[in-house]
Order: sequence, then C-alpha cells, then structure tokens
Amino acid sequence: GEPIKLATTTSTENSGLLKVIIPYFEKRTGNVVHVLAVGTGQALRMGQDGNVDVVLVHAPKEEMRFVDAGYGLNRRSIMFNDFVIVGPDNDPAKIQGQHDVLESLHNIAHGKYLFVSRGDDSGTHKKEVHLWKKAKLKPDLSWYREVGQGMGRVLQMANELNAYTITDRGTWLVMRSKLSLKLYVEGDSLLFNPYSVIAVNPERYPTINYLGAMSLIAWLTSVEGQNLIKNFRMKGQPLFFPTAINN
Amino acid sequence: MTEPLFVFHGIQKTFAKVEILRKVDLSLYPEKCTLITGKNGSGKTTLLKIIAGLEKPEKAEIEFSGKSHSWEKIMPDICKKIIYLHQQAFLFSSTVESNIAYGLRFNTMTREQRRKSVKKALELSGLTEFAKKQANTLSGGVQQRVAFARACILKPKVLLLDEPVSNMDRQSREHACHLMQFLKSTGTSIVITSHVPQYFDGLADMHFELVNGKLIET
Amino acid sequence: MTEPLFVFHGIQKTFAKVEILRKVDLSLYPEKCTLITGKNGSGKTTLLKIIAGLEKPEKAEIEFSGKSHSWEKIMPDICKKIIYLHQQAFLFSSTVESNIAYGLRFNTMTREQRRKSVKKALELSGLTEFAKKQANTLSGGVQQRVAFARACILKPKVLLLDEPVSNMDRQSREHACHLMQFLKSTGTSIVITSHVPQYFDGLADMHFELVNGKLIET
Amino acid sequence: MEGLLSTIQQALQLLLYGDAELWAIVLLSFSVSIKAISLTTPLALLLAFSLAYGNYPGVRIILAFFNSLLSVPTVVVGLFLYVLLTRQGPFGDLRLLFTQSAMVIGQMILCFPILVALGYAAIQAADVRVWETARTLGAPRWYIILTIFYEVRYGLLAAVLTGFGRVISEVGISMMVGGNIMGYTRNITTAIALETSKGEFAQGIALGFVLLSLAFLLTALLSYIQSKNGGNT
Amino acid sequence: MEGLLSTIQQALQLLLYGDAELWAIVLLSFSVSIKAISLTTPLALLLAFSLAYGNYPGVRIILAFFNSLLSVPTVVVGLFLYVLLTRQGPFGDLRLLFTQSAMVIGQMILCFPILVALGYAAIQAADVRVWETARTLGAPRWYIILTIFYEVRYGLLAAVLTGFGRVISEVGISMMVGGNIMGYTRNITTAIALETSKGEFAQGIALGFVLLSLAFLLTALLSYIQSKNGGNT
Ligand SMILES: Nc1ncnc2c1ncn2[C@@H]1O[C@H](COP(=O)(O)OP(=O)(O)OP(=O)(O)O)[C@@H](O)[C@H]1O
Ligand SMILES: Nc1ncnc2c1ncn2[C@@H]1O[C@H](COP(=O)(O)OP(=O)(O)OP(=O)(O)O)[C@@H](O)[C@H]1O
Ligand SMILES: [Mg+2]
Ligand SMILES: [Mg+2]
Repeated sequence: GEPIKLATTTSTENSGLLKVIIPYFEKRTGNVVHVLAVGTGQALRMGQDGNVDVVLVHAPKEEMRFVDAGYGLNRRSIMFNDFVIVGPDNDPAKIQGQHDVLESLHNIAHGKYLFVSRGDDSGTHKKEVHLWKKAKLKPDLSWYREVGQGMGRVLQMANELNAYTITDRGTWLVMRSKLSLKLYVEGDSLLFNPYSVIAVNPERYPTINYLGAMSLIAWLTSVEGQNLIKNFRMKGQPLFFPTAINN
Repeated sequence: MTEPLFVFHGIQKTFAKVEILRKVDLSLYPEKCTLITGKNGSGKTTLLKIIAGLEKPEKAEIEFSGKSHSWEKIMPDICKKIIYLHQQAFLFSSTVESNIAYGLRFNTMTREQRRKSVKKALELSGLTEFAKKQANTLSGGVQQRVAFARACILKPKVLLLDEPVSNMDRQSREHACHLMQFLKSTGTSIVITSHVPQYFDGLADMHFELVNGKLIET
Repeated sequence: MTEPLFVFHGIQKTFAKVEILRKVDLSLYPEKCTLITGKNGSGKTTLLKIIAGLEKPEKAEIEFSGKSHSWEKIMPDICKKIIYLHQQAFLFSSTVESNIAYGLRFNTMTREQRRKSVKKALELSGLTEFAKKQANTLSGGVQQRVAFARACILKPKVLLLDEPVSNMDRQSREHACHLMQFLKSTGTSIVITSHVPQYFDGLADMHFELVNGKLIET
Repeated sequence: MEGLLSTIQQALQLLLYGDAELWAIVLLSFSVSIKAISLTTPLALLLAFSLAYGNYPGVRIILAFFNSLLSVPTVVVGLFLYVLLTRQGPFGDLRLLFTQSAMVIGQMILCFPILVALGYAAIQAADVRVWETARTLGAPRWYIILTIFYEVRYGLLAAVLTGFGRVISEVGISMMVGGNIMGYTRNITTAIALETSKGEFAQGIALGFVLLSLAFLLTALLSYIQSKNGGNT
Repeated sequence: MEGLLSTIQQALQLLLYGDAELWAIVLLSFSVSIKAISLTTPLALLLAFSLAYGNYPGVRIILAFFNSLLSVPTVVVGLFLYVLLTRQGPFGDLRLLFTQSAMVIGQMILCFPILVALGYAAIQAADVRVWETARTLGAPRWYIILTIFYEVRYGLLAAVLTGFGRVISEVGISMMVGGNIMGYTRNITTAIALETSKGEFAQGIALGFVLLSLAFLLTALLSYIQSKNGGNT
C-alpha cells in the first residue's frame, strides 16, 4: 500500500538502527517505510500537521503533550538507552568516575569550564535543561555555549573547544573514534533516555496511513522487532535496550 | 503628382523641454525621393525614427488611404511597410549573409527563394566576398553597406535612410545611389538625410532643410 | 622637410589569412597632415589602430629619435603621444563636459586649469550648449564632434583621425578643419582617413591611397 | 593535511566505483534541478525582458524586490512551501509534500528571482538598436525577443548557470519539502547534510566533490557548445 | 491559510518589537556578510577583468571551473574550511574555528566564484571601444579598468547583489565553522535552521521575513543611489 511515513530524530537515524531493522519489517509486511530524520520538535510538528503517519522520538513531556492534545494515539515505549557526560581528556573539572550527575554539573559550573549545549529543544537538550534545573544552577554565557545543532556536531564542537557536553550514548559510540573527548559520567538513573513511538491520530486526518502506522508500532513492539533492537550492535556494543517486552 | 502613400501631419517632439520638432508635415509619395538636410542636432534622426514608428512623438496625425489616424493607433499597422536604416549601422552578431536574410524570414518565401534573393542582393551591393564573414569583423564602410543591402532587399513601401553613405567609398556610394534609383522606379518612397546633398543630385525629387523644428523647402 | 617624429617600417597585418597590410611604410612629420584614402575594407582603420598601439601587427618597426625599435617594445612608451579617434565615435556614459575632460585627468593640470581648458574646447567646437547633456542623448553628428574635441584638447604629438567629419554638418566640418589647421601649426602631426579628400584640400600635405595593402602616393 | 588527501582519494573512489545507490542520488539531484531550471527559465527571462523593455512605472521597485528575494534562505522557501503543501494547507489535497515534485517547485521558486535579476541585467545591457533594427526589419514580437536574447546570450547563459548552481547546491528546500527519504527524495545535498550530521566529514566532502566534478563536466560542455556555435565572446 | 496570516503577524511583531537578542543576531548576519562581500569584490572583479581582457590561453576552462564552483553546496565549503581550521588541521593554530572571522572567510570563498563568473559576464559585454578610447586618451591602467567597470556598472551591481544574496542566505558555512553559538556566532539563517528543527515553523518564516525586509531596504537604497548618480540604465 501507501508508504508509511516515519518522522524520527536524527540520533536514531544516525545510529544506523533503523537502516538495519526496517528492512525486516518491510519484508514481513510488504509495507514501505519512508524515514524522515529531523529534529525532535520538527518530528512532532510534522505529526501534528498530519504530514507523517508515525513518529519515533525521545522527549517524554512533549510526547505526553502531543498525545493529550489529540494529535497522537497509542504511544508505546519501545526502547531506551542513556545519556552520558563527556569532556576533554585532561578533565579539568575532575568529574571522572562520579556517579552523581548533578555533582559533576556543579563541578563544571563552579570552575566555569566550557560546556556545549545543544540548545535546540531536542530530547537531549530538554534532558540537559532539566538536569541544570535540578542541580539549581544557572549557566551563563561566559562558559556555556548554546549552539543549536545536532548531537554529532555538538560533540565535534565540544572536541574542538575542549568543552564538556552531554550526549546520548548512541551518537557517542558512533563518533567516539573521531574525538579526543572521554566519557566521564554514566549510569545515574537521571540519565535514562526512553524512546517512544506514537501513531498520528486518524480522527484528525482521516486519509493518513493509520493502518501502516499501527502495523509498524505492532511490529516494533513484537518479539521480532524487540529482538532486533536488542541485537543491534554499534562498534560491537549494544546500544538500545528494548522495553516493550520484558525478556 | 500621384497620391501620397502617407501624409504625416503636425509631428511634435520634445526632449528635455526642448522642442525638437514643431508641427512638422511631410508627405511620402511613391516613386519619389525626399532629401532632408539640417544642422547637427536639428532633429533629422528623430523625425525619421518617428515616421518609422521607433520613437514616440508627443503628437502626430497620419493620413493614409483617405483617412486620418493618430500615430499611436495606426503605427502598428503601417510600420511594417516602412524601413529605417540607422545612422550608425547596427548588424546582428552573425554572418553578413544571415544579416541580409534577416528581414526575409518573416514573409512567405521558400528557403530556396530566400537563398537566391540573398545571393542577388550580395552581388548587387558587391558584398559577395564578405558573405560568410562575421559582422563584427567588417570595416565601418562595409558594415554600412551590409545594413543598406539588408534594408533594400525587403523592397519596402517607404525606405528611410539616415546618412546612408557617410562611410562608403566613392564606388559603393554610386552603387548605392543606383540601387536607390532602381527601388524608386519600382514604387518605393525614399527619404534620405545627409550633410552632402550633392551626392543625391540626380536622385532627390524634393529637398527640405530642417530648421528650428520646421521643414523648409529649398 | 624637418625630421619625422616617427617612422613606421614594414607594417604587416593579416586577418583570417588575408594580408590586409603588406609592409606599409609611413613617416609622421610634425606640422604636417597626411591624408589616406582607400576603398572600404582596404585597411585604413587597421593601419591607424596599429600606429596608435590599439591593434597588434604581425610585424612592424618604428624609427624614433634616430633608433629603430620593434612595435612591441616601444609602443607602451610612445602610445601616450598618439591619439586615435574612432571611425564610429565612442563616448563614455556621462556628460559631454566630463567626456571632454577625460584625457586631462592624467596630467598635472590643476582643477581650475582643467575647467578652463574644457570650457575653451567647448566654445571652440561649438558645444557649449551641450555641456551638461548626457552622451547617449546626443545626435550622431554631435557625438562625433564631442569625440573630436575630446581628442584635440590633449594636443597630442600625433593625431589619428578616422573619418572625423563623416557625420558633421557643413559648418562643423569647416570648424573642425580650422581646428586641425591650428593644431598642425602648433606641431601636431595629423593623419586623416576619408572617402571625401576634397574636404581636406587646404589641409593635407600628403595624400596616399591604400591599395592592395600598400600605401601609394597620389 | 593527511585528512584532506584521504578525503580526495575517497571522493575519487566514490566517483569511479560509486555504487548504484550513489548514482541514484546523483541522478535525482540533477533531474530535479534541471527540471526546475528549465521550467523557470522561459518565464523568468520573459519577465526580465518585459521589465527591461516594458517601460511601465514601478520597474525599479519591482527589480529591488526581486533583488532582495535573492537573500531569502532556502529553508525559508522550504518552510513557506511546507505551509502551503501541508495536509491542512491550501494545497494539501495535492499530496505533494515529501515528493520530488515539491522539490522541483521549491527550487523553481528559488531560482526565479535570480533569473529575473540577472536576466534583466543582461538584457538591459543590449544596444537599443538591436530592438530597433529587428523591429524595423519587420520581425514579429517573439522573434525580436529571440534576437535580443541571442545578442546577449553570454549574459543569459551566466544567469542560467548561476540559477542552476543555486538550485543544485541548495539543501533547505530539499530537506524541508523533500524530506531526505532514502531512495525517494534523497539528493546529493541532503545526503551530504546527513553525512555531516553523523560526523562523516570525509564522506560529505567526497560527495561534494562528486557534485563539483559533474557540474564541471556540464559547464565545460555548455561552454564548448557555445564556442562551437560561433560566439565571439 | 490561518497559519500563514498568523505567521506574517508574528513577523511584523518581530520586526517592530524585536528584542535586543534578535537585533544582535540580525546585526551579526549583516556585518559578517557585508564584510565578506566587500573583501571579495575587488579581487574577484579584477580577476574577472583579467579573464576578459588578458587574452591568455585557458580562459574558457578557467571560466568553466568558476562556473561549476557555483554548484558547490555551502556545507561542503564549510566542511572544507573546517578541515583546514580544525585544531589538528594546517591552520589550527590560528584558533579561528567557531568565530565570526571563520564565517567571513567561508562566505568569501562562497561568493568569489559568483563574482568572477557574473563579473566576467558583465565585463565581456562592454564595447571594446571603451578600452580603446580610454587607452588612447592616455588613461593609466587602473583608470582604464575603472572606466570599463563604470560602463558596465549595472551588470557589476547585479553581480554584487547576487553574491550578497548568496552569502547572507547561506547556512551551511555559518553552521559548520561558526557553530551557531548563541551570542557569539548565531546569525539569522542558523537561527532559522534552529527554529525549524524545533518545529517552530512560524518563527522560522518570521525570521526569514525580517531578513527579506532588511535586504529589500538595502537593495532599494542601492538602486536609489544608483539612479541618483545619473545612470540611465
Ligand atoms: N533620448 C534623448 N534624450 C534627450 N535628448 C535627445 C534624445 N535623443 C535626441 N535628443 C536630442 O534631440 C536633438 C535632435 O537629435 P537628432 O539625432 O534627431 O539630430 P540629427 O538632426 O539627426 O543630428 P545629426 O545630424 O547630428 O545626426 C538633439 O539635440 C539631441 O540631443
Ligand atoms: N577582427 C577582425 N577579424 C577579421 N577581419 C578583420 C578584423 N578587423 C578588420 N578585419 C578586416 O580587415 C579589413 C580592413 O578593415 P579596416 O577596418 O581597416 O578597413 P577600412 O579601410 O577602415 O574600411 P572602411 O573604409 O570601410 O572604414 C576588412 O576586410 C575587415 O573585414
Ligand atoms: Mg542624425
Ligand atoms: Mg575604417
């Protein structure tokens, strides 16, 4: 039938996950999926406008708002990975090995060490803002660089500027070999990064490919889909952890 | 005298608040040649361009087949019968041949007729040797001759020649006058501006001087 | 006769495999006027442009203050003393005044001297009324007169005039000839090409015809 | 520097051994952009002509308007078109969003002002005697226009090449209304943007190099054809 | 349609009540691009002139090269410059990455081929008698060049405006070597890209509208000055 239009964030696309698993779905169901990789906000906006059939993002609050406003249906959590804090290899803020992410943020802020922020209202950025707030810190422009770009570019800039930043683990693994940055903070439960998939509400847009969207959601949450997510490897490491089925 | 082809009445033209032409009247008769002289800047070129429909007068009436029309109304119809030759000849950037053939493309001639016609025109104006040359490699006089041939080949009802021989050598000048004589005999009304009236002594039937925006018979 | 200013030897020029000039020799004497006639396309313009340094000959030697030089070597030095006036006058897109002042900007005159000089030139060539007009609004003859004045005002050692009066009315023509006579008397060497040698009867000291790429004295 | 060299090597490899996927992307780029420029050129040049010869009031202000349109970022054109083509938008029923047609339309909007502004600059430089001579020799209106276009062909070619360069190198529109969908609407520039966002700079530069090489071939060909056709420019 | 109307309203509000932050971004855009175009123009036009009048071999191939450079995506220019300016790169010691200077340099690279190609198109259209007349009247070389430039000023202005439009509307270079750092290197286009990625389309279009309005003012001013200076074009 008509292709299923999936709007997703650049991070999922860039990790290569979709490229690996989508062909299985296409083969099984005979559906074609068009992947549109854009910013989180833009992905939700495209869903809101009814220009795509299904969205895959990681910004829980916005997702809830999207569903509550009646733009989306059947929000299903499908997987998670986590955020990590990386920084220059001499680690001037001395945050290596810290498990408390808020404490490491304090170190960075008090030492006024450069910190690069996505600044683009993406899932990652929202998480970062949330963390600053939680740590009761107010970053200022003397050391805080708000750059408004994608994750890959932000890592590159942090590398270039010898700055700290927060990143999702997927992009970090992809980019790591090209950077002299090091991973310092991980594992704090505050750094949890859940991904959900939401079908666009057919009540608003009767002509959209709701059946396709639902079949994609069904498949992503099926044993096959979840296993594929679990078995996906990036540079030998697992990246995403399925959440729809406990196994 | 026979009936005039066109009678222009009260041509008025002002440039930058200076009245160049003040109610000029001019009748164009078939088989007649009109010579216009006048000082530099007196308005000869302007007058010819208005008659050719290339410059807009403030006011002008045209009497044509018994009726009087305003310039604006009738020009689109009659300008096809009138050809103007620039004081400084302009050739399109192609060969001499294709320049001369330019005007022939818009009538019903066959390709073969056109080719023959061009060939004859080249011969008549002594340009055969230049046929394949690019226009921008020609000498000033030859350019003028090509432009002249390009206009004559169309055998228009009215032929307006603005200093047509100023850069021609003597022989070409005489050739050109012969050709004008021939066109005249086939019914064309010719208007020539020149600073050397002697050149057209045998050809011109009327001679006006443009003075202070008026045509004065001399 | 006095010493020549420049002697050109063996000027050769070929266009598209046609030899236009075959070893032309020409001596330019101060206070003398040379008239060159010749058929259309015979090479008059080409010859003048080569002498002016605007066109490159295949070969040419120039004798100058006793020594012989190749065209390539010496032209950059001497072309400042030689001014060429185009057959089809070209004016820069500004006013008549500023066109005439163009060449004066490159000498040591003060602003005031320049202004006076331009004013005098405008008067001498009867162009005062046009001083403030834009060049592209001028009639053909007036354009030619402006270009002529623009060249004369520089009082060059050698003045090359390519059909300088072809579009001028009678009075302007006579004016122009007077001016040339005056320049000649101040030492300028003048070369004129024309198809109407009669115009320069009182002025020309030598008269050549360019035939088959050779200058022949007549 | 090592990075640069290996990038060039990678580019050459891409060019020589480029797989079917790459060539499909390249083909899509050129087909969309050539369509856009060919559809826009006639109309834009006619408008430019009428601005140059129409003699109506307000020409200056219209030209200033088109000139300022040159400053509109492609993503804004893309956004604008998105708003028009979106499902509830005025043209939503056409279902053009995220198709090649939408990319063509967007690129047409992008190059229209360029062709008008540069076309006008070329046409107004033509000697007025071209028009006068053609007219007095009895050429019909369309032939007069063609004659003038021929006289200023070099300037018009420059306008078209500039317009083409603008559309083939743009990414904002293709991204916004094309959607960079693999196999459907991904072109060279959106592919480069994707590679860049992944940090695959070498791959991005290599793709740019592929584009540049092909553009060079195309341009050299055009300039060769033009020189064959007896231009003396 | 409602969306469009409210977008325009938003744009007008931005223009009228735009806060200091917005105006800083706008200022940065114009200052970077005006610097880039003013630094590039003289050199590029001189090159264009020497291509038109230099009479040396290979001019055609050089022109084809510059023409094809028009097709290079801005992000590729950005990438290229990034590779040069990165810390381990050949010019890494200058520490220019993510500064306005890097943006200026990138935009200069971007508009250079445009100015050469369009400048050449304008200059070669000049009557050869301009050169001959200036030369024979004793003008020194630099004055001859100025005279020719003046005769074709309309074409050159079009070239410069096109180049300016290209640089002020580009986003790839500013993003890549500027970095879109808030308060340091964020300009209008990177701000638009950011709003777009957030899904704030109206905000994006509104910013585009701000840019367009200012570009229109600038262009209208230029064209007014030109008409004052007695041009008859
Ligand atoms: N576009 C224009 N704007 C202003 N004045 C103009 C324009 N065209 C012509 N003129 C003026 O109109 C007058 C007549 O010009 P025209 O060319 O008709 O003269 P002419 O008799 O042909 O002169 P010539 O013998 O020199 O060719 C001149 O004074 C000229 O300056
Ligand atoms: N650039 C060129 N390429 C080819 N041929 C040329 C070029 N320039 C001039 N010629 C040829 O050289 C010859 C001489 O031209 P030139 O202009 O010197 O003649 P002229 O004596 O001045 O003629 P006229 O009396 O018509 O002005 C002509 O046959 C012309 O076609
Ligand atoms: Mg006249
Ligand atoms: Mg000549």
